[in-house]
Amino acid sequence: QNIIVVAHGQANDPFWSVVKNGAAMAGEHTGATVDFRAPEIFDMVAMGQLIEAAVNQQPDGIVVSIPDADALGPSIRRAVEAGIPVISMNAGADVAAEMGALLHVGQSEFDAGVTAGERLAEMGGTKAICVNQEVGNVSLDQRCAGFAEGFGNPVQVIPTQNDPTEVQSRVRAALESDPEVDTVLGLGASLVGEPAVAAVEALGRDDVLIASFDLSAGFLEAVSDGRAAFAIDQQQYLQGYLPVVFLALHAEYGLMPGGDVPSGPNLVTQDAAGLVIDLSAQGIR
Amino acid sequence: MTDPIIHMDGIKKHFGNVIALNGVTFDVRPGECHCLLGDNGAGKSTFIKTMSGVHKPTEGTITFEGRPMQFGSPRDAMEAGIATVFQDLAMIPLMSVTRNFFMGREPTKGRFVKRFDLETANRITMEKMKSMGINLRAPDQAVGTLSGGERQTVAIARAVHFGAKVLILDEPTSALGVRQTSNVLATIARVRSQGVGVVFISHNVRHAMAVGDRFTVLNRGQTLGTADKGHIDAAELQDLMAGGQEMAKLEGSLGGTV
Amino acid sequence: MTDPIIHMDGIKKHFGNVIALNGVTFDVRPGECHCLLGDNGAGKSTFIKTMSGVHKPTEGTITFEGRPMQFGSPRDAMEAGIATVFQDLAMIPLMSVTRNFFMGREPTKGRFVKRFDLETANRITMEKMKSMGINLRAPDQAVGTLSGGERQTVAIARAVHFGAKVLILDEPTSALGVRQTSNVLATIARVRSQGVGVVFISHNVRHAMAVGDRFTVLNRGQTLGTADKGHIDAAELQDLMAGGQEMAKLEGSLGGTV
Amino acid sequence: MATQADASVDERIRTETITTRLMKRPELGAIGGVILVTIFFFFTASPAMFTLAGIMNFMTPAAQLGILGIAAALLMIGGEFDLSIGSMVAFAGMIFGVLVVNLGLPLILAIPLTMAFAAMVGAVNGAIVIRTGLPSFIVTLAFLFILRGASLVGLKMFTGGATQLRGVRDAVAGDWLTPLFSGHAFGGLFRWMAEQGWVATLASGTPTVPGIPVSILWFIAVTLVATFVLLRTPAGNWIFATGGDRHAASNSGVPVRRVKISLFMLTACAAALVAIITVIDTGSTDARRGFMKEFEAIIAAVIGGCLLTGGYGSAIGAFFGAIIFGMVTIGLTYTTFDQDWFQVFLGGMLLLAVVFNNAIRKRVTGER
Amino acid sequence: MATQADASVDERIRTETITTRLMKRPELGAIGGVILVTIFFFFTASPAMFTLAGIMNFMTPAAQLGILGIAAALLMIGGEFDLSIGSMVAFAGMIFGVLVVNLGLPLILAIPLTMAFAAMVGAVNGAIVIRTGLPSFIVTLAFLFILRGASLVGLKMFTGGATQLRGVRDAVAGDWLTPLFSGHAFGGLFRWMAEQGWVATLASGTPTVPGIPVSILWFIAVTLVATFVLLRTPAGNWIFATGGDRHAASNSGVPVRRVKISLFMLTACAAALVAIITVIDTGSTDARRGFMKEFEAIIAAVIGGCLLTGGYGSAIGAFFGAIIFGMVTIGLTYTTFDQDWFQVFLGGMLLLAVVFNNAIRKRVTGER
Ligand SMILES: Nc1ncnc2c1ncn2[C@@H]1O[C@H](COP(=O)(O)OP(=O)(O)OP(=O)(O)O)[C@@H](O)[C@H]1O
Ligand SMILES: Nc1ncnc2c1ncn2[C@@H]1O[C@H](COP(=O)(O)OP(=O)(O)OP(=O)(O)O)[C@@H](O)[C@H]1O
Ligand SMILES: [Mg+2]
Ligand SMILES: [Mg+2]
Repeated sequence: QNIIVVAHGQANDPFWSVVKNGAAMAGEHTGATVDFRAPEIFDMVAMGQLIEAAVNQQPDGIVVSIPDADALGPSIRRAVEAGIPVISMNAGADVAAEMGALLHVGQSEFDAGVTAGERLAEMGGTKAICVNQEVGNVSLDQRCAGFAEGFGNPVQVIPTQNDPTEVQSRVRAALESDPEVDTVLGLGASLVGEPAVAAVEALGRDDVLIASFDLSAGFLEAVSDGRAAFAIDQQQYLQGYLPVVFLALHAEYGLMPGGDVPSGPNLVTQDAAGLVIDLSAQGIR
Repeated sequence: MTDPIIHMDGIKKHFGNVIALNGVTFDVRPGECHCLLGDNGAGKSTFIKTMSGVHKPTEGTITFEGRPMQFGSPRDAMEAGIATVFQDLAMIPLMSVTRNFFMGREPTKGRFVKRFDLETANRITMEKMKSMGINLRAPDQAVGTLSGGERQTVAIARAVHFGAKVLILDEPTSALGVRQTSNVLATIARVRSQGVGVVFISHNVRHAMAVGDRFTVLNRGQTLGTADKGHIDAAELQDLMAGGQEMAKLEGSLGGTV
Repeated sequence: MTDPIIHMDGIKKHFGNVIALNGVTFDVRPGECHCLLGDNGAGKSTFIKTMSGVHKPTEGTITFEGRPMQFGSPRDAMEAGIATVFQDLAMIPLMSVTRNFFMGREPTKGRFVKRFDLETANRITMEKMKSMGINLRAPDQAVGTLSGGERQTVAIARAVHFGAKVLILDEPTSALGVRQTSNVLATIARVRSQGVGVVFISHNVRHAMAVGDRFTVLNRGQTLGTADKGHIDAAELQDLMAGGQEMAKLEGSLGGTV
Repeated sequence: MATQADASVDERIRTETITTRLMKRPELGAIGGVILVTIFFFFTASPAMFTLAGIMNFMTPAAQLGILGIAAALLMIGGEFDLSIGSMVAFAGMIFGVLVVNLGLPLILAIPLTMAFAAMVGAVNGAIVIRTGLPSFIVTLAFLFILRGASLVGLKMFTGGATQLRGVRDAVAGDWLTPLFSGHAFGGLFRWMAEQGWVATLASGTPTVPGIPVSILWFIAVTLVATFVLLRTPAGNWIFATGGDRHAASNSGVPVRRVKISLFMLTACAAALVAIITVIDTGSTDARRGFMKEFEAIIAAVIGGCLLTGGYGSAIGAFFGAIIFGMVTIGLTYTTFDQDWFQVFLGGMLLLAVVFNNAIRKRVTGER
Repeated sequence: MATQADASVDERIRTETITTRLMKRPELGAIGGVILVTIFFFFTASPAMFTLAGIMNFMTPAAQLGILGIAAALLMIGGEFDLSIGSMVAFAGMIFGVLVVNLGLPLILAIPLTMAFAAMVGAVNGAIVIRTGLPSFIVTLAFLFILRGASLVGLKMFTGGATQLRGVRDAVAGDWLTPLFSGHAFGGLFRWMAEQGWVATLASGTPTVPGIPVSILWFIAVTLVATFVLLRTPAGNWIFATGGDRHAASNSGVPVRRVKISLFMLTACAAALVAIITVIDTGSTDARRGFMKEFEAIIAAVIGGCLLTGGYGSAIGAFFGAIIFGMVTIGLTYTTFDQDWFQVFLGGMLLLAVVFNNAIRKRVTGER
């Protein structure tokens, strides 16, 4: 069988490379050919076109993420119209069914943000910054928005670029200019979480709570050492693996689970962190 | 004597700390060829650039046809009827001969949409170049691939074609062959007889004497004075042009005038 | 008669569909000034560019000091001892006079780290320019802000300074004042007497006659022939240079030779 | 003694074939690249790529990029850059979205207003470049940031906190101008062709290609107009002259300032046009729209033979440049190469395409 | 009759003050921008920004950008661009990481090997540009994609599937060369100053600033060397000449090809240096390192007064350009402005800084 995955995150994004690894592993396990496609930057127009390109190839199934239902709707409906089974993953839980997707595997970014916010507020956070390395990327914006809601206390979004040195300097600047900030949430573990830990260490503050979305080995180490609070894991490997398996089974036997599969959220805290470091270093978590 | 078309009075021009012109007065009358002479670096090109709207004078006044005038851009000067051959020719190397020839004043055709009439333009270009003694291979050859003299001829032909009232020529014959030079000198004589005022800059005393009616000599940014034709001979003029400094010992074989 | 330093045989050069040179033979002997003359677009500049390594000939052979030679780049030619003043001067407008003067052959000082010896360079530049009749304001003025003649003088002074065996001058006097022109002609006479072979391109018959030992005339990419000094007079030469075509009616007042 | 030249037969010119003459035009240089890329995908990609649906599929992004690329080409020929067009796509999209969704204006008002906004920003860009004499690279770079930031702030303001504005499709649904900017043209024709069996149909019976996407028609129209302006009007001559040497052009009487400001306004309007087309098409806009499009536009123009130094290039070149870029980016998804290798291939194909263009042109024109 | 000129007192020159002479230098133009930006933040930012710790904080990213910016400036003066340096940071980082972590090489071998790899890629870039005569913009753009893709593929290969390679810090911990490329210099001096109470200390008693980050020292060293080379060596003269007019330079005997290829190798090595410093500092490398750094480097060079057309600019200018860019990006975090406005401010401040530079220089030199 031939299954095409169209995602909105790039293959070199640490988060999405795990999704891709999951999809590839599913392909190995089921014997299906899996093609992973993504636009080179967060671009809904380009992503719509990639879905159309996938439809043209008449695969046995398409897996998509739906960060913008308006923009991707027509292309997904075309896939459904063409009789191709579609499963959505990661983003778009709320709209998947109405677009004609068979089911959704994933977790709402917003809800994950809420969970993180609630947890950090519980741990005593009173004022937070949410470090966003790609402002305007809707899924990242939703993480911050959910966090702000769950946290309940003031949250400032700090936009940065894709450079760990710069992130470290900006986190440090934010902490220095407003000493009341005691909570840092990063939207990516290697790009934001690790430099944030370094910045806090350089400032010599041990009262700052640091949490981050996604996993990276370095950040997990910090969590297990107690230098960071926790990492939010969507178990995105599943978001790549399960839809492919489902579609392969669907193509072969017509099987399909009866409802959406929530893949997370799963908070990785100090006690669990040590166990996942190695898996993270292999691109599985 | 007729009134001057353009009269420049006490023109000064500074570039940062460099003083290029330090009070120059000059005028052109219709139907005369006024030669502007002087040593290298005397300020001739700077002066005529002020006249044709490229530079704004630091000090001094310009009177055009009796009214004080400030040219905001070379286009203003062109519209007033002044056409110039600059020493650097003001050509775009990558563009074709025709496109350079008509740059800024393209002939158009078409009723609603004004199209660039390339056929007419090509024809005129080939004709004018031929009348100056250059047989172009094709009007769409890039100017950058022309020989030095061919390029200079394009600039001259263009200025003559558009020079309505004043024609300024900054060392127009410097790169020209003998045939082309005599064509240019003949052209100057012709347009002058049509009532156009010509400003002619040259380092060749013989060329200046051949077509000039008046001679103004610049030296180190200042006027040394103006002489009418017949009141000065070639040797005197040459002496003035050299800025009064002695010349290398080769004159004998050159017969007095270089 | 001494052997030629450089001998070019049957040189052809095509640019795409344009035939610029169609078989030109030419040589230069030490201590002579060989004038290359011809109409605009005859191919003189293209020819000397082939000689100085800028263009590779489409056909033809170059013999340098008796050995066949293919210059891969102008640098090769310079290292062999050929210095050239190109018609477009090959100057960088944004760079200072000194930096242009020594471009590609900077004097250095310092034992371990070879530094560009700017003091020496400035001094030499000012001196050489002065000896050509130009008083520069400062050696660090940008070449782009020099007057046309000043700029040409920089190029000539540079070539003379570095011209070890052959000195090629493509219309070196075109933008020069009378004083500077006679300086350049005197300089040519001087280097020639030191045994350097000079190739001199000019449209001015009088300049050519003043310094030339032999005269080769090009026309439309081909040689019309070579004449020795004394075997040809100015009027004949001028006729050849015009490519045999008739000239505009102004000659009378120019006294035969333009 | 001298061979007297005849004007019609000049012995200093070798005869050349028509192909040679054609290949010399900068417009046609980029065709070589298109052919090479086509051949490459012909052998490596799924045959679906060269079905009608496949072609429309890669032509749509090429068209959107191409509209920007042609405007960028004109500006580059005129000697300047505009790095703010990508952000302008987001900004104009935001303005347009707010006008139709929040203010409920009909397209006949919303489109001219959006264009006017864009043109104004373009004029400001141009005026700053001309007044200060700063390189346009740095001035428009500032606007790259400013407009991108303004889109974010504006979107958050008008949506109450989100970076995505939705609901445009509903808002313009009934408008009589909508078909001009979105959807497909010649739908009837394609349905008819599907009935005749000439065009493949989906399971539901509708043709796989419902028509020609209007963005492709806009793309072609923009190419034709730009080519006409460049080659056949005085304005075109002024653009070449301005970019070739602004001092020489100005000294020859070309109104250099006017030309440059108009070009900046033009690129901004091209960005607004792309914004309008994509916003209506996707029904939404977000703060990252058009990200990096400024560079892709310049890339398309450069592949198409424009010189970065100005004064040389063509609109048709940029047309093919955009098609090459679109074909390579979409085409790789039709192949079975691993996505990890995507960028390596993209880079390699671009390089191959331009080297090939160049080699062919040199061979044909006999340069060097 | 003519006034005989005396060489020392030329009546054609007005006297000018030392300030005027100084301000004319392109190096110093960018200082105006630094001052303006400093004043701006002095009034708007938290005082923490201008403590010693705050200065080190914004100087660190400025230094890493600056090393690239100066290399980019040299290349731009030489008339070319290198768009692949950002990707080269990722690629060289990957090579370096693999050498020290997977192969366990000591730094004395790993660093020269990494540099050699980078230089080789730079030479390939340069050779293609020179051989084909294509604009370097498009050639290095291809390498932007190729190297970025190759880093991803390589990282996945060597880590068994992840995009991040870690463990560098442990691998180089004991190496005697490590202090040259990571951490802080003059640690003893700062501790002593802290004991004297001259430098603020943390609660634990260690100084807030443990020393000068070595990247800043590298930054200064690179600036000094580049300035020396540009202004005081034959090579510098060749770079200016090559960028000013490559035909004129070549005709005057400058080895244009050699200059260009060396410059491409140099920028690649600068990228490798930044990669080594950041990889050792962060202890890891990933596939997105150096993203967009090529543009930031060009921005720094242009703010610092380099012309995109080549032949003009300075290393000190790029030095200040990088500092301006670093101050603005980090500085806004110290202010109380809503961070949504970040990009608007970034763009606005950049524009202000360069306009200010320019205005001052024009006023001083009396141009126009
Ligand atoms: N933009 C400028 N900046 C500084 N100095 C300048 C500038 N333009 C001209 N100069 C100086 O002003 C003086 C006059 O220059 P100009 O070009 O007018 O001389 P010219 O009389 O035309 O000489 P030539 O006969 O050599 O063409 C020269 O010494 C030149 O160096
Ligand atoms: N790169 C090129 N491409 C096409 N044609 C060229 C090129 N270079 C020169 N030509 C043509 O070759 C011919 C010879 O040019 P060249 O510059 O050698 O003439 P020249 O004898 O130096 O003339 P002048 O006295 O005007 O300087 C000219 O007709 C010119 O148009
Ligand atoms: Mg002059
Ligand atoms: Mg010539």
